[in-house]
Amino acid sequence: MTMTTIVRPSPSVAGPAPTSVPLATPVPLTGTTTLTLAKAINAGLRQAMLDDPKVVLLGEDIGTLGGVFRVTSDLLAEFGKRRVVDTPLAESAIIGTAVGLAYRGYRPVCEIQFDGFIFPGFDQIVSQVARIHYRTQGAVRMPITIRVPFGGGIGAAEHHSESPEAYFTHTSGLRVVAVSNPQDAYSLIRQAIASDDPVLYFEPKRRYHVPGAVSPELGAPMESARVVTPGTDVTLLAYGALVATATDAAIAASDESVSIEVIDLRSLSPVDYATVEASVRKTGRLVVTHEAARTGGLGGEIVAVVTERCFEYLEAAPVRVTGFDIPYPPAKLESHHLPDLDRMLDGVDRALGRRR
Amino acid sequence: MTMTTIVRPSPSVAGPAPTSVPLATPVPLTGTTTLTLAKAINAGLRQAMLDDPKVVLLGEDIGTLGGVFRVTSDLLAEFGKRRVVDTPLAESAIIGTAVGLAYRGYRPVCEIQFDGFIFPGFDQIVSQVARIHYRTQGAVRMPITIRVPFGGGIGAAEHHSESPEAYFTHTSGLRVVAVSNPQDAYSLIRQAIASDDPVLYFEPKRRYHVPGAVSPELGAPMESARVVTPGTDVTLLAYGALVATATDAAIAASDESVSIEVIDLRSLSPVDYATVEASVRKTGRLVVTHEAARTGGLGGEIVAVVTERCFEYLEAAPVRVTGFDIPYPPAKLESHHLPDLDRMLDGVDRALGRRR
Amino acid sequence: MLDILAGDIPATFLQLVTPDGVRQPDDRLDPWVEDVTGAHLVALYQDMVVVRRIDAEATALQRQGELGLWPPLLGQEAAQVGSARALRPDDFVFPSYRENAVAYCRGVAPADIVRVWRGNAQSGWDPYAFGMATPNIIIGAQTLHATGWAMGALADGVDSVAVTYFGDGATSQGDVNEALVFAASFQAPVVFFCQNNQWAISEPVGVQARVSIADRAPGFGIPSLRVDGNDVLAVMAATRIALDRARTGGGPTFIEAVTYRMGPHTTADDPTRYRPAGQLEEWAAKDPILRLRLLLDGLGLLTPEVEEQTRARADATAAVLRAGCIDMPDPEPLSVLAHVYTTPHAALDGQRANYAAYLAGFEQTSSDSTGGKA
Amino acid sequence: MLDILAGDIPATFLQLVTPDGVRQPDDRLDPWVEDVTGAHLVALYQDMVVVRRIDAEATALQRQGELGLWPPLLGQEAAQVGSARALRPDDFVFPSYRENAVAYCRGVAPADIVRVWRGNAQSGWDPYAFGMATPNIIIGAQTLHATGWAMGALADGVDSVAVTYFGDGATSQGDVNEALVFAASFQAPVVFFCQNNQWAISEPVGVQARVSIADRAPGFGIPSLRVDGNDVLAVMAATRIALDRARTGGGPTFIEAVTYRMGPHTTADDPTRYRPAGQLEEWAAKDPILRLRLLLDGLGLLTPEVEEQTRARADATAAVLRAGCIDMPDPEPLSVLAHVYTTPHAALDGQRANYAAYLAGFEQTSSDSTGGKA
Ligand SMILES: Cc1ncc(C[n+]2csc(CCOP(=O)(O)OP(=O)(O)O)c2C)c(N)n1
Ligand SMILES: Cc1ncc(C[n+]2csc(CCOP(=O)(O)OP(=O)(O)O)c2C)c(N)n1
Ligand SMILES: [Mg+2]
Ligand SMILES: [Mg+2]
Repeated sequence: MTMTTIVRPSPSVAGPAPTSVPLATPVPLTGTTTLTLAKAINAGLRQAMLDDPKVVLLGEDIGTLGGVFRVTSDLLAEFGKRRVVDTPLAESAIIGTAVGLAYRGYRPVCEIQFDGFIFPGFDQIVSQVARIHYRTQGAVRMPITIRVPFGGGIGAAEHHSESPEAYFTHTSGLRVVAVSNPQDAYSLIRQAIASDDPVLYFEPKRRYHVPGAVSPELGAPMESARVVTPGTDVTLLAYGALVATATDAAIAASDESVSIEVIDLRSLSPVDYATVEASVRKTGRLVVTHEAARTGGLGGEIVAVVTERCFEYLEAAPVRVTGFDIPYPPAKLESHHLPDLDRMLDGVDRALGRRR
Repeated sequence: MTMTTIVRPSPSVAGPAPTSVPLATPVPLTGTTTLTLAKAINAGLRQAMLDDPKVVLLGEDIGTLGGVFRVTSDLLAEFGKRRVVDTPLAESAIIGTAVGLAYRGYRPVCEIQFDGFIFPGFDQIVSQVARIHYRTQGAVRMPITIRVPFGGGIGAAEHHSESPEAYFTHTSGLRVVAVSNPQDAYSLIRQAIASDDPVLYFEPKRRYHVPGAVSPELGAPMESARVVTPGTDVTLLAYGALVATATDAAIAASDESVSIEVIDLRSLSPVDYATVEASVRKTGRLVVTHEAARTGGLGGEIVAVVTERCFEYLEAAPVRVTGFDIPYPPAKLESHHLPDLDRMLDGVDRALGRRR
Repeated sequence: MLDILAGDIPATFLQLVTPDGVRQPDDRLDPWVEDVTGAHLVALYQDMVVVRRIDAEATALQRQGELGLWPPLLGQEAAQVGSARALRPDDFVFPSYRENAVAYCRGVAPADIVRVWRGNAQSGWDPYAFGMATPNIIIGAQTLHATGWAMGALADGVDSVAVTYFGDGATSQGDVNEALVFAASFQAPVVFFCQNNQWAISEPVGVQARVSIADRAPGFGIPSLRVDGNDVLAVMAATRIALDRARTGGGPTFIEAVTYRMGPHTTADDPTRYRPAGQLEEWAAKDPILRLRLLLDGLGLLTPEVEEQTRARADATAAVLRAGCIDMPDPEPLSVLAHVYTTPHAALDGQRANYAAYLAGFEQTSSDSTGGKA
Repeated sequence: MLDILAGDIPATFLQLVTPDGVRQPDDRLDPWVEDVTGAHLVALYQDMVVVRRIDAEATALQRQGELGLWPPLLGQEAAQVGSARALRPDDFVFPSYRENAVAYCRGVAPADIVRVWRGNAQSGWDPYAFGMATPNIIIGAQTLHATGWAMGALADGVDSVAVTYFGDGATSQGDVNEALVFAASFQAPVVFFCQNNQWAISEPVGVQARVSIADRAPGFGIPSLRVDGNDVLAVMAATRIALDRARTGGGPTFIEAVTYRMGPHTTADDPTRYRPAGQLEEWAAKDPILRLRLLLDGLGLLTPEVEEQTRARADATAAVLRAGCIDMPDPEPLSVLAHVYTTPHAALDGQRANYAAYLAGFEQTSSDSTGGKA
């Protein structure tokens, strides 16, 4: 079910079906260019495929259509159907055949069409992809990248707005990243594909069409977090689409003379605790935010680790601003589920002891 | 793959294959009886089936064989093949057909043969079982119980010793319990089946053959934790097989005049924080233990909640004593992975500030 | 009947009305539609016209921003109406997301059909009120639910049948194949109704299968029928055969209804990116409504009164749909937290209380007229 | 060849040597085993005797507490040896947990075969060294790996083939069916080798399928062969046919080897709880080794020298297995944390450092002779 109502807004009056989007010419990316997040991933995929003939893409509708979000646009035409594979409709098989390809020395990049469709492939991810290197005592590597558009806020139908990342950060053997901007999208897809470990690569679907400057540099290692906005009063951790909201919150808070240090985690497994701890040691206060359900989400893990390691630095209990413990709700209710600027500021207030 | 080497130890000298175990006569359970944990579940299943003709069992080898752990022994003979269903070998279908049966008013009890085999059924659990009540705005109930033998320490092959509970405690719409003794095994299987919500029921497989007194009373509600050993210095939270280890740790610690309050969580979703908080307010120190990998395990969530709610009562950072962030290791290495008495005591020492 | 159940490959293609509206006799199917009078044919025709109109209206509502998304069934009216009209009220339908005509035939109100797509709810109706589960978006998952329901019906000793709808793409999912395994193993009274509309979003059916979809089932021990899905009469006959087998202890049957998705996958899709030139025109010539018009006309049944009545019904239904859609109130904010569990759940109850207080705080603030979220 | 590929149901049962050791001519299979001389037959016989001996020795080692568990292949020697000996070194095997004879034929050392079952490791060997993945315990998962490997071989333009082994029970898993879908769609050079040993632990094959397992594949567009799995020659012929199809662009083939698990599911299982009376005896009469003995005897090839050499090989292999098993050193404690990732991982590295310090603390303590864990 393609559901991109907000990403590609439909005209507000009755009209003909949208006409075909012209195929973009391949992005050269020799210097810094302005690209949308989706195009930045596309450029990263293309570069990885140019660099290494063993990089192959697998997924539903990724070929002729270029994916329902057009992230793989034009790659079929450039690399052919052995390297850009429109698969039958079966996620377990997409992941499972990627395992076989990896056994043969390939570096498969699997696209899961929407977050909610990863679960039929869960067994192959958890019991095979994540473990084969361990199982074979290092003999077999699984350099598989699994791309997952994630998160809500696009007015979509059920299963199209989920944040399943915590299922994977609890799975030993996987690396997990989530990108928030075009530059990271580009740099991290290339690093993910280059990694000899399997990587879950989460794409913030409601930010696909936000443009940004992208240089061909790979930048900081995939495992590192990034301080987006330096601050002194509260540390606010976010990833994916919520980094933008957190940044807005920092601006809003500065109006009230509260200085928020926003950190974009980028890597969810492992978390870059060096950066997080340095910040918390400075601010003494922590807010973590994510769209996923609160209980068992990544926020709890981070709060636990920070409490373990920075106990004596904490001036207040860390605060979580998250989705509720509910299945993802219908579109008309999602604004009540998703952390927004107001809820983040409310969380900051609580971390500052201004409210309970 | 049946792998019950410790549960049913093989003779240490070469000998004939074990002969058929005589079928036990049905347990009447009119008064308090001594039963093993496995037999207690059997008795609870039987009572539930006697009480309600809509209770049906589904699973691999649960009929003629009575399950690889014999938990469903004799039930086929008593209730027939429409109510004790040996299914084809497919976990997604076991769960998925249970959904259909629930739609028709049944209360299915699914057996997953071993913890590691739940993942092929993950999609049906996460996207269907957990959500249909929410999806239908309460019109359709999913009173499905999913029984999962879990945990290690039995010298088993891969996928036979896992602790996947955190994947389910992060899944809104499910209730999750883990039992540690025959009485709870009996009471909670009956409560789980009686619940109109779906319940994941985790059975500590290495404790299957430990006997205990079982009364037909249902006792405290499924959602409540139980103080196993009262204490004043440190709160030690455990569930499943580790409750026994934790209790041993409390005894060992008392030799050194450390008073540990051991709490058996019983319910993992929701966690009975009233009981946990009361204890932590008293002791000021918390240790949580589980076999599952540390990162993203239930321990982190509990540490986060306790920190949020009892920040001013905590005298030290809570401590986690857990499995490592590794796939479950080969049998010869499992003792290095699993929390044992020494590691729990080490954790208690750290919570007491005696070590870092 | 056994001679038309595909045990061999390839399966026979079953048709009763040709694309140009000629009724072909068929000894194997005719007995199953003997009772279908001219009045019945007119009713089927009207159903198809009305559901096509619902589809068009919903597409328009989506373009106008009243719906978030809509999955059109344009071209699949005969497959859905012909099968749904063969069912009894006590049968139970487990659909995918495209079975809006089936929902209509089951009696679901037009506005309730679009409720999900407006984003107001995840179910537009109470499944028990109509014998039809709510749309399942996880491809193929519902086929297992149908099989389980049918196992229950068997155990209950009733002759109700579960019918599950899914697409050609769905046949690649493990779940659908496991459903075939379980249905065969337990001889469950379930009808697997596959609408092969030639596409799974942008992927032609050839990506999923190199032989007919109908050929899949016999290898699981399930007889199958391959029917012209644009021929409402043949679809009805095939469905009745399958239902009869199920009711009389014959177990599961698989039906492939060969049809065509004449519109986009959903309103968010653009089929011009992948549809080969000429394909739409080729299938337009086999249009299910057109062919029934031709048949009725040949039978002298397409009177001006019928035409007028049909138009009036379609117009009225469209008006009801539009009004019901536009007037649909937004769900209450706190309903976001309702119905997760049937009984209290400490964690969630705490979140609800907090959120209620949080929202109340805004109301407070805004009645202080300092702004904020209302 | 096409006339013996099952496109119809039921599939033909292929056999070259009857249970009483008589070689039956078969025009369809004979050309594929023309080159199998008496010496070859003797070699196959010896393989089978040796692997049965490995099996018996491993079972004994398990009873003696040297292995945690063992999944015997007793009765399935012909299915495994006949197929494995048809492979080339550059082919790649994706097995389940019972393919110990296949591992032997691929050259894996006896002790390495049992390494997993002793609990020392999760892989007894380097998959690349033998063209064989390590045992997969998740039922059916490996069939997808084989299909992916074969897609890679196709893209690489080589004529190597992936061969995947699985049981009758496995055919119910979604993964196996998805593997058939993908293999057909991409015409991947993969051989699906199903050992139908009549049981999935306590469930007879009838729970999984109401028609022959071999009948499943044609519905996916994959030709299948149903072969007497206790006839090593027929198995070899069938496997060669399938391999040849794969190497020459013919795509996937499905083989059902009809055999019998004469022992327990694993050493932890007790088949007397579920096996019907007489079934074991019935199959013992079709024993794969017995029948080859009878054939060789009839051909005058079962000389005392051959008998003696066979015995000696079996004895030697058993001795090597036993010694290798018993002498196997326990893995290093800290290896529990090795090979999770290929490059440093902060969280795990911290845990390793802590655990090393923790263990060192015990050594400290115990050298202080105050006890504790050594
Ligand atoms: C498990 C899963 N994977 C992917 C999707 C995304 N998706 C929605 S519809 C669709 C194509 C379905 O094709 P088909 O089964 O032929 O049904 P049709 O849409 O043609 O009616 C896909 C890939 C999904 N909804 N669920
Ligand atoms: C996904 C999964 N579910 C359940 C099991 C437990 N199990 C191990 S072997 C087995 C039976 C397998 O039967 P079959 O495929 O016929 O192979 P065989 O053991 O007869 O060789 C079962 C149910 C498992 N290993 N994996
Ligand atoms: Mg389709
Ligand atoms: Mg078997």
